[in-house]
Amino acid sequence: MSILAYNGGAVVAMKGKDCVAIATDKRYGIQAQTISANFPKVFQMGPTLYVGLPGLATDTQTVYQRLKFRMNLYELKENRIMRPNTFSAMLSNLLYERRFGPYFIEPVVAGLDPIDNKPYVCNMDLIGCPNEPEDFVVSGTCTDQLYGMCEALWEPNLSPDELFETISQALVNAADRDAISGWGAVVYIIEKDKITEKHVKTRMD
Amino acid sequence: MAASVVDTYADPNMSWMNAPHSTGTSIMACEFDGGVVIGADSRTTTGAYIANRVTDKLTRITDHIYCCRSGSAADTQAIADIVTYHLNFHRMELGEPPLVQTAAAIFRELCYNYRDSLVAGILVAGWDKKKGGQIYSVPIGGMVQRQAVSIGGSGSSYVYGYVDANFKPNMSKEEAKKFVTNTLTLAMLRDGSSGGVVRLGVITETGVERLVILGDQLPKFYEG
Amino acid sequence: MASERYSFSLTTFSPSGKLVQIEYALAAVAAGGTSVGIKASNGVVIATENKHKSSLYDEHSVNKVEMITGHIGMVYSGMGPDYRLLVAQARKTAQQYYLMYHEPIPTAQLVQRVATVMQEYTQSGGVRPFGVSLLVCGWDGGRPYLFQCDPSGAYFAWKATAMGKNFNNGKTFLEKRYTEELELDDAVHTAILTLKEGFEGAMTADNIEVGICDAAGFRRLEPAHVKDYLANIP
Amino acid sequence: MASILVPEIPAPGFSFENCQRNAFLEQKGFPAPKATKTGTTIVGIIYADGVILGADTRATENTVVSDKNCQKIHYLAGNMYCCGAGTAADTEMTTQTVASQLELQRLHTGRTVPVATAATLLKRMLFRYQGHIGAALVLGGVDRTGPHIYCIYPHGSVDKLPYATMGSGSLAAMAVFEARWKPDMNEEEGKKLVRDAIAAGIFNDLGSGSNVDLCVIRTTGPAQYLRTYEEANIKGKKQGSYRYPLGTTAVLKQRIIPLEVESVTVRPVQPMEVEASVSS
Repeated sequence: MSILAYNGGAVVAMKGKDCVAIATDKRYGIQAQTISANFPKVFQMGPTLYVGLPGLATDTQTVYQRLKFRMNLYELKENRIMRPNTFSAMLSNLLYERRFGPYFIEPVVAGLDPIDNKPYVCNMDLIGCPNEPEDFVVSGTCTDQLYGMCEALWEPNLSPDELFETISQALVNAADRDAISGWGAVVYIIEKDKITEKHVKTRMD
Repeated sequence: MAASVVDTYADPNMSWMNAPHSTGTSIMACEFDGGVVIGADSRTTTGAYIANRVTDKLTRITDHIYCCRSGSAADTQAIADIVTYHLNFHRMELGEPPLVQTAAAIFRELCYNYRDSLVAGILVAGWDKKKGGQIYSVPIGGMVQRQAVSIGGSGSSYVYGYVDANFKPNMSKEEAKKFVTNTLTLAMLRDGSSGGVVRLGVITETGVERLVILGDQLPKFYEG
Repeated sequence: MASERYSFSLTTFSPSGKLVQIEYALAAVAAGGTSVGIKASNGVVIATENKHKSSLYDEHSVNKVEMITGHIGMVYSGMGPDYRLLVAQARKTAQQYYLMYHEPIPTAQLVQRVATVMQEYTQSGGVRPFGVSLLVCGWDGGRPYLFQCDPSGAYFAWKATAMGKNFNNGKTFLEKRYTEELELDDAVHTAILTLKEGFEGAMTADNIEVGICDAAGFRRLEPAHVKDYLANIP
Repeated sequence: MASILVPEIPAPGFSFENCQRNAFLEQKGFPAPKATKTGTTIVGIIYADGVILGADTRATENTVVSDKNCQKIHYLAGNMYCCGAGTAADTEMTTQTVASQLELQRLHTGRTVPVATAATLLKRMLFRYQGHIGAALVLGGVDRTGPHIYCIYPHGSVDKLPYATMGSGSLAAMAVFEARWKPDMNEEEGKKLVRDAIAAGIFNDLGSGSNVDLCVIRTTGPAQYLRTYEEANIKGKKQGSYRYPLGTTAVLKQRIIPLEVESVTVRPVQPMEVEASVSS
């Protein structure tokens, strides 16, 4: 079994028109045994910047802390907010430093650029190879299902409300076919003037 | 010569990391009256794929010293680079061209010290004022041995008998060239990991003369 | 630094609280060739004299104005050999920043990091402070920047300034001439005029160097280009 | 060792901190997952006025296409580019590091850096890591000695060739080159040949796919990067829409975090007061 599937969990992010969304399930388990249905895997890193760190839960937390440390250092030193693409570059470097002893997470970055408000999504493999597509990114234990859902559902220029429905249905239906993801989901819709956090009803089995 | 390469879709794992360093090569060096003739085939393989069919395995170390490389391409290229560096340095301090045995000694030093991590069988050949044309064989493991004629690489095992039967001391230049060409052609015919063209180098007091014998110009032997 | 157990810093306080080594370093700067920097509305210029003691000297073979990265340039007053080390360090810093964040280093960040190196040399064992002051010009976020970096590790943001020989006259001159609306072309002109204050001998395209930085990036002006500017100077 | 409470500022170079743990996990039956590989067809040729590099744009994680349009032709310097196959992160990071070193070299020497320098930097780096950095590269560029193509293998061996292919699609692409490459082709012929070689990889090798990227580097003038030179595979237009009506998803609770007008203020650095200063 892959160590990436030890704790379970899934994250997906999508671009919309002047907005982005990132969604995650809430499960934390040890293989088949569910421990918690309220485990954060997506973290707010800036006013309009979120990162999802699905994978081995211990590394989710370690990587989050190390990221926050480096980001704080940057923002204090430079007196400005970190842009999403800069954040991705930093994260990619953090992961590649451990090329020969990696953290077992495959991150997802979603945000709006604080300068031009452009939507940004990005995912990486566990040693930090970035992928910045024009539509959506997925990661976690049900990527096969998520890829299928997103390829079918995603359309360009979705409004924030439409984007919410699309990403929620993609995640919820994908996680329904994965035994170790689900148990609730959170969706963050990021717009330039507000962030909407919605807790979505899902199956609890 | 091994250059590991390319993953295939059937084997998406790190195939080049596990691929054995094949020694698919035929190399040769032969003393003659006034110098040495060196020769090699031109095939570089990765498993069954020919990654390079026009390789030059005769690598310059100084104007009068060349080496014939067999074993891992990466290892032998790296060693040749390091020896070249040392001999350039040595030459500047010495004020005259280095001796062939000096080159052989440095090759041996590297091949012996790193014998556990290297796959390299090298023939060092050249000409110097002190001893004229010389050949030193530095096989895997890092010993060194001067020889009047030497062959190496996977193709060599097919032609030891031919070499023993046909080598004569103090051949003329043309005889030696013919001898090396024939030997390598025979080796390439029998060894699947050797092939392509025959590359030759003739090193004498005046320097090196390079030749290529294309596939259709190789001597013909019994192919029944 | 200070890996040797008994290497003390040369830069130690005098009883009156001064670091005389730093003052001596500033004296070395003040004895060096004059450098000028002026920020304009659409760019920034740095200029320096590069006078040679002998007519046998091969001009334009060694430069004082150097590019650090695409949008940042640097010049110095003081000791040339010390400058080279800082240029190499600044370039390396800029590249490291770019690799880490995939965005060009902000000029203020570069200056801060170079200044940190200069400060280290005032507090470490077995070394002496740098005998140079730097002028760093850059363009980022759509506006020009001009900084000065001293041997102490102190750094300053300027609209316009002069360093090196006769820097006081140069600054007085700039204070009179400087306006906020200055265009880059005029700034180059003013910079050359400032150098001319107290310039000994004839000023030619072969004994001054000019670098400019704007939205298109940093570049050192060719002697022919400098000559055109000189032609407009009385 | 820094304080337990304060993480250390990262030291340069690789960290092997997690290796022991990961080896332990492997022993317990959790092998380390595979990183993204670029199945890949990459090629390069020399033609009359320079070199042309080509690449497909598919990245895979096992059999899943993880990136449908990735960039495999990497910038090294104004006069050279480098195609990468193998472990995607390795090709990306290796070329970036070398690009930095080349830029420093260019600023230091004040001249265009020769292609051989890049080849040497790359092979030394790869040889040092003994094949553990899985980057297989086709380096192409021009300098004052003319156009050059180098093939660099993960173990650090180098071949200098007039035409080269790498990656899982290299056999398909090489077949096209062996049949049709000839010396001194003109630019149109060259681009056509490279396109055809990449297309051979895209259609005959499962690890390669999507689009054709080209990069033309002429001995005269600047390099021309032709990103998506040809969309070899166009996704059919969706005839219907699976858009869900608003309100489909049941929401348990909702929180809106309003964002105040975020203006990024760049505060210029204030002069520091230092006694011994030329400008005091």
